[in-house]
Amino acid sequence: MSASASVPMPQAMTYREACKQAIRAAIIADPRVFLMGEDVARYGGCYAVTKGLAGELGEERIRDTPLSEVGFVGAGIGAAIAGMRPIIEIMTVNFSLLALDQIVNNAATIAHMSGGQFAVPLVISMSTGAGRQLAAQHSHSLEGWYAHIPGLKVLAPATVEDARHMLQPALDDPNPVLIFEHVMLYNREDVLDPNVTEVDIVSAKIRRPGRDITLVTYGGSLFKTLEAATALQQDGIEAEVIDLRVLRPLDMATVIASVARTRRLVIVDEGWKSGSLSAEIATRVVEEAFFELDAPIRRVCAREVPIPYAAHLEQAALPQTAAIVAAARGLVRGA
Amino acid sequence: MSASASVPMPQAMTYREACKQAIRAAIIADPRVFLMGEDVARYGGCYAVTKGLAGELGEERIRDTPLSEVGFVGAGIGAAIAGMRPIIEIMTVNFSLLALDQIVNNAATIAHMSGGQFAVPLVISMSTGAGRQLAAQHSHSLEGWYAHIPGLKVLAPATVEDARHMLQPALDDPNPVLIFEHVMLYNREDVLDPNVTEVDIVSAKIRRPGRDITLVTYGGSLFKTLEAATALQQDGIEAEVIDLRVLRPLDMATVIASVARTRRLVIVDEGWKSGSLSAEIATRVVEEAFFELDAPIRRVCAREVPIPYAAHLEQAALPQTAAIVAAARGLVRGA
Amino acid sequence: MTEKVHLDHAHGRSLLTSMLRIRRFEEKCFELYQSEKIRGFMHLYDGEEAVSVGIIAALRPEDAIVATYREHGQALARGIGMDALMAELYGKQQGCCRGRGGSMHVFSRAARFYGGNAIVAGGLPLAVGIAMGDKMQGRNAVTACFFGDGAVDEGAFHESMNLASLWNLPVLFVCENNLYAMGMALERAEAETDIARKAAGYRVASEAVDGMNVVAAEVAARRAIAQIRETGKPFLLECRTYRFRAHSMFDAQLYRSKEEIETWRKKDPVQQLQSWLQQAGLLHADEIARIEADIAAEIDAAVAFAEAGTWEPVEDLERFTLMDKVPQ
Amino acid sequence: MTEKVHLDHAHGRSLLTSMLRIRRFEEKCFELYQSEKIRGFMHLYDGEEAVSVGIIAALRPEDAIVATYREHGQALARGIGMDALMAELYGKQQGCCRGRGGSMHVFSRAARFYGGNAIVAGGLPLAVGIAMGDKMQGRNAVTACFFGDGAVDEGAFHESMNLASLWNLPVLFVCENNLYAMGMALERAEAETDIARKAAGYRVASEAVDGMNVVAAEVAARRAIAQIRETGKPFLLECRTYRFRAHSMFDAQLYRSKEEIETWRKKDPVQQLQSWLQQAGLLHADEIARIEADIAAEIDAAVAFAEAGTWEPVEDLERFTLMDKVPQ
Ligand SMILES: Cc1ncc(C[n+]2csc(CCOP(=O)(O)OP(=O)(O)O)c2C)c(N)n1
Ligand SMILES: Cc1ncc(C[n+]2csc(CCOP(=O)(O)OP(=O)(O)O)c2C)c(N)n1
Ligand SMILES: [Mg+2]
Ligand SMILES: [Mg+2]
Repeated sequence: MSASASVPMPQAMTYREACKQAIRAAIIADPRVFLMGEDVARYGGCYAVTKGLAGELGEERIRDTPLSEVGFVGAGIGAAIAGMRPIIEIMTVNFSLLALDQIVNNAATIAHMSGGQFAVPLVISMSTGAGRQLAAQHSHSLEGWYAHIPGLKVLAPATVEDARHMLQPALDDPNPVLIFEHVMLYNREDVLDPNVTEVDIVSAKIRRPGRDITLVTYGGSLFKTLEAATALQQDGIEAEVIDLRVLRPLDMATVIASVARTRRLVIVDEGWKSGSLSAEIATRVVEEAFFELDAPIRRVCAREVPIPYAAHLEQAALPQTAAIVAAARGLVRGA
Repeated sequence: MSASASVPMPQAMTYREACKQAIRAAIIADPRVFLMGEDVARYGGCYAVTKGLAGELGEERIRDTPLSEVGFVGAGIGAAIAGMRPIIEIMTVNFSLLALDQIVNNAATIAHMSGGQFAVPLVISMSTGAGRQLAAQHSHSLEGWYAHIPGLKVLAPATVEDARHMLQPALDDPNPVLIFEHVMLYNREDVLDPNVTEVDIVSAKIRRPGRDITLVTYGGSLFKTLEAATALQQDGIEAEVIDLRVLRPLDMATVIASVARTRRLVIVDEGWKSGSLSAEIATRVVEEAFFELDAPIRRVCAREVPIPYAAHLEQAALPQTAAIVAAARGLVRGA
Repeated sequence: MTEKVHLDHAHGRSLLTSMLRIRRFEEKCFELYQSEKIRGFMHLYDGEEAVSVGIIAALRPEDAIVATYREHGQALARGIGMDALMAELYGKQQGCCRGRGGSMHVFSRAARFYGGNAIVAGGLPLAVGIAMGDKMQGRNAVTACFFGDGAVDEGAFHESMNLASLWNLPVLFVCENNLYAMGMALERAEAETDIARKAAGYRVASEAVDGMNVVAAEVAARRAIAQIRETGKPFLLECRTYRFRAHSMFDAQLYRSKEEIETWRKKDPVQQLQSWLQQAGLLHADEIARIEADIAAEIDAAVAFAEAGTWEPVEDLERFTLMDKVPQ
Repeated sequence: MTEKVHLDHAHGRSLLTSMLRIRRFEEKCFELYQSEKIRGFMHLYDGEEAVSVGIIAALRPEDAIVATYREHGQALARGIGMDALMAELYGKQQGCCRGRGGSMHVFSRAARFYGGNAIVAGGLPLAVGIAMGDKMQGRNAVTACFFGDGAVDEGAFHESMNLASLWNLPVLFVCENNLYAMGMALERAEAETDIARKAAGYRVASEAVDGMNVVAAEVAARRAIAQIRETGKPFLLECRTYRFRAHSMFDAQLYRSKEEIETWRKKDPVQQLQSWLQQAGLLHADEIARIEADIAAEIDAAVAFAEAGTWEPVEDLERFTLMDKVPQ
C-alpha cells in the first residue's frame, strides 16, 4: 500500500507507544503540563511507557518521585490548584489505595466545598487489572470504585486510538480525570488512523454492531468480548459490542439504545462481581429500559477471590471469552 | 408492668449504650479481646460510645492510638494473626481511606495468599453516614465499597438489638469483619428483649411484613424506610421492609423470596447512587428473579455530590422518607 | 526583606486588633452554636490567636495558606471578610463557600487561602504541591501550611516533609502544637515529643517558638520566611500553644485538668500583648475600648449579614461538583 | 543471651552454606524464569545474602519475621524448605502457599514467617501488631521486620516506627538498604539519606552495619536483639548492601552504571566469607566443593519436587477466601 505525500500514513503502534506519544505531545503543547510518578524518569516507567521521555523532555517535566503515594498525589492536586496541569502517574491501581484519601477527600471535593472558587484540573493515570500472575496485592481492578465518586471523571481507554487521544481532552477538562490502563493492553498493536486527531471523553462506542444481543464492556475485557462476538457469529448470533470508554459519568444513552434494539444484555467486567461497575450498568438499564428487556441480564465478572498466583487459578478467576459466549448464548437461546 | 424475679426485664437503651455494652461484654469474656482506636480511652470515644470503659477495663484493653490510621489498623491485623482478637475502631469511615491499603491488601488477602495458613480474626468498627452537617470530607457512606472486597465480611447494625449483639459473633468469626455504625443511630432508643442473647451475622431480616412492594435497606436508612412504609399504609399499600444487616456476603435469598411475593422492589441506600450497594442488589434480583418482577426497580440513594454543609442542601442530598414513599407509590400505581 | 519586627504603636495596635477580632469572633461563634445558628463540627481558636496572627503578619499577599479545620483564626488573620465567614458558618449563599463548606472548609481565592481541611494532615501534601506549582511558574511565593501536633503522627507529615525538602520547595510548615489532638496528649502520641527536632530526619531547618507570644511568633516567622526565600528550602516552625476551650463543641474534656487549663490561661496571648502595650505606653485603655467597640460592631454587622443571607436554591445542589472551566 | 559471635568451623560453615544456598537458589530461579516455569514478578536477592543470613542467625524459633517481596533469601535463611518454596514459585499445590502466593507472598506458619508483602512498607504495621500480640500474650519473642530503603519514603514507616517506640514493642526493624528502590536512587528519594539517623525522630535506637559482611550483620543483630530483649524497645538496623541483579525480571537497569555494579561485586558477601574462612584455615576447598554439591543436589531435588507437583483443582479456587476456623 502506498500513500501520496499529502495523506498521512496509517501507523501501526502499540498501546504502550500510544500512551507515550500522548504524554509527549501534551507536554510539548503546554508548559503547564508535567508528569510525575514513581520510576517514570530514570527507570523509564514500570511498564516502559515513559522510556526515553525524561531524556527528551527533561527531568522537570518527567519527574521521579519517592515512594510516597499520599505525598505526591496530594502534591499533584496542590500543583493543579496552583495553576499547573499535572499528570500524576500512580504505578498501579493497587498502590492508589495509599493515596485514596487525597483523591476522594481533596481532588473530588475542593471545587464543590469551595463553592466553585477552585478547580482541580489534574490527570491521574494508573495501570489496572490482572492476568500477569502478580497475585492478590497486584491484580486489583478498582476502577469501579473510583467511578462511584462524584467530582471525578474516570476513563478506560481500551484501544490504541483511545490510548493515544484521551489524554489531551482529559488535561483540557477542568476536573480531576482518572485514566485506567489495563496491564494486558500495553503490548497490543493496532493501526492508528492519522485522520483521527481527537476523541471525546463523554461517549461509549459501539465497537461491533449486532442485532441479537448487547455485550457491554470496557478496558482489558474489550478484546475478549470482541472474540466472543466472533465466536457467537458462528452460531448465527450477531452480538453488538459496546466499549464504555468513560466509566464516570456513564453514557447510558448508548447502552440503552442498543438494548432497545437487541433486547438482551450481557455485561463483562474484570472487577469482582459483587459491587462492580457491571451492577450499576445493569441497574440503570432496569431502571430506564425495563420493558425493553426480553430476558434477565447476565454478568461475566471476576470470581470473588483474591487473585491467585498460579496461572490456571488466575485465569479461572477472570472473565474469559468462553464464559461470555456461554452467557450470551444462554440468553439468546432462552436458557 | 411488673416482672417476676426469674424473668429478665426488657430494658430501654440507646444504640450508643448497646455498642458500649457489647464491647464491655466481649472484653470481659475473652482475654484476647481488646479495643484500639483514636480517642477511645481518655476522651471516651468521638461519639461517646466508650465513655468510662477505660476506667473500668484498663488502658491495656481500651487503648488510645496516635493519629496513624495505616499504622494502628495494620497493627491490629498483625495482632490478630499473632493470636489476639482486636476490635479496631476507626473513628469514622472517612478516615478509613487512610487505612484502606492495610484492609484490602493485608486483612482481606492473607488467609488466601498464605494458602490457609493464617486467618485474620479481627473486627474493624467505624461510624458512617451523613446527616450532621459535617460536610464533604466527613459524610461518606462507603460501606458499599468494602462490600466489594472478597475476604471481608461487612455488617451494618441498624437496630439497638443488632448493635448489642452483632459484635460477639463478629469476634467469633475467623475472618476480618467490618461493622458500620451510622452516626444518626447512636441516640436512638429501643427496648432490648432480654430473651434475645444472640443474633446471627448471616441473614437479612424482614422488619415489617407486607404484600405489595419490597423495600430493601440497611443501617441509617432503616427508620426512614419504616416511616415510609407507615405512610404507604395510609394509601392502602402494604410494604415489606427488609433490613439487610449483612452487606457482605449478601443474603439474597431473603430479598428474592420477598420480591417473589410482592413483585416490586425499591432499594434505599445512603451511598451515592452510581455504584452503590443498591446497584448490586438490584442486579442480583434481575439475574435471579427477573420473571418475578412486574415493574422496574427503583432506587432512592444519595445525590451525586460531595455532601454540603448547609442543612437544606445536605438533606436534599440524602434519601428521605418522602422520596421513598414516592418511589414505592409510583411502582405500585404503575407510574 | 527584613526579619526585624518594629513594635511601634501602629504595629502593636494591628496585632492586638487582629487577635482580639479572633477572640471575640470565636466567643460569638460559641454563642451562635448554642443557639443552633451554626452546626456541624466547629473548632474554636481561643488561646491560639498569636500563632495565626504572628505568622500571617509575616506573609505577603502573593503567599499561599493551607489551613486546618480549626481555621477561623487563620482565615480572619489572612483578611477573609468577617461577613463572608460568618455567612459561611450559617450555611448561607453569601458565605465565602456559598454554604457548602461550613466551619471546617473555609476557602478564599482572593486570599490564596486553600482551605480548611477536615482530614488531619490532609493539607500537608497539598501545600507541597502549591509551593511546587508556584515555583514551577516562577512565582516568588511561600506556602504557609498550618497543622496540629496530631498531624505529626500521620504518614502524610513524613512524606510531605521529605518531598518539600528533597525538592527544595518554599513551604513554611507551621505546627500549632497545643499539646492535644482531641483527647490525646502529645506525650501519649509521640515517642519523640520535640516536634522541631523531628525536622532533622528530613534535613529541614526548624525552630520552636512560644506560640502564646505574638511578637515572638512574628519574629520567628519573618526569620523563617527570610530563610525560605533565601535558600528555597522549607522550614518547620513549631508554635507551642494551648487551646482554652474544648476540642470541638462535643468534648467533656475528661483528658485534662482544670488546673492545667488555668495555668495556660495565665499565658493568654491577647492579655499578654495588651498588658505589654499598655505598660510600654504604646496603647491606652481608651484606645483599647475603641478597638473593642469597633470589633463588636463588626461582629454585629457580620451576624446581621449572615442572618439576612439567603439559602442556595436546592436546584443548585449539584453545582460545582464538576466545573465547567477553571476559575481564573 | 550473649551477643558474641564465635566464628568457629561449624558456625562459619553454617553461615557460608546458608548464603550459598540462597545464591544458587536464585541462580536457578533466574533460569527457571527464563524458561517460564516461574512467572509473575520475581525479585532476586543476589548480593544481599549476608543480611538475611546474618540477622536470622540471631533469631530464635519463637521469634517472628515479616518479609518483603524480595524474600526468597529471607525464607531460606529462616528454614522454609526449598521444596515447598520452589513448588510455590511453580504455582503448585505442594507450594508453601498452595500456589496462591507465588514469589512475592511466601508464608510459613511453622517458621512464624508472616509473609512476603508486595506493597512497599505494607509489612511494617503488621510487624508492629505481631510484636504487640506477642507481648500481650506474654510471649518473649522479637519480630524482625525486613524492608527496603524505598519503604522509608512511605508514611507507613513513620507511623510504624513511632508506634513501636511509643508502645515499647520488641521489633527489630531491618532496613535492607541496597541504594535503590527500583530505579530510584536513595539520594534522589530521601532528603536525609542516613537512614539510621532517622530513628532519632522516634527515639528508636539504631545502627548502620556493613550488609556485605555476614559476620558484622550477625554481630549487630545479636547486639540489637539483646538490647530489644533487655529494654523491650524496638531497634532499627540499617544494613548497607547492594543487589547484583536487576530489580525484577523486567528492568533494563538504565539508572545505574556497570562500573558501579562491578565495584559492589568486589564486595560479594559470599566470596568475602568464603575467602576469609579459607584464609583462616577454617574451611578447605574440598569441603566447599562438598557444600556446593549438596546444595546443587538440594536444588535439583527441589526442582524435581516442583515439577512433580500437582495443580490445585480449579474447584478449590475460592477456598481460603473466607476461613472456617482460625488455624492453630
Ligand atoms: C485522618 C483523621 N483522623 C482523625 C480525625 C478526627 N480528628 C479530628 S481533629 C482531631 C485531633 C487533631 O489534633 P491536632 O492535629 O493536634 O489539631 P488540634 O485539633 O489540636 O488543633 C482528630 C483526631 C480526622 N479529622 N482525620
Ligand atoms: C506502595 C508501593 N508503591 C510502589 C510499588 C512498586 N514497587 C515495587 S518494589 C519497588 C521498589 C522498592 O524498593 P526498596 O524498598 O528499596 O526494596 P528493594 O526492591 O530495593 O529490595 C517499587 C517502587 C509497590 N510495590 N508498592
Ligand atoms: Mg493539637
Ligand atoms: Mg532498595
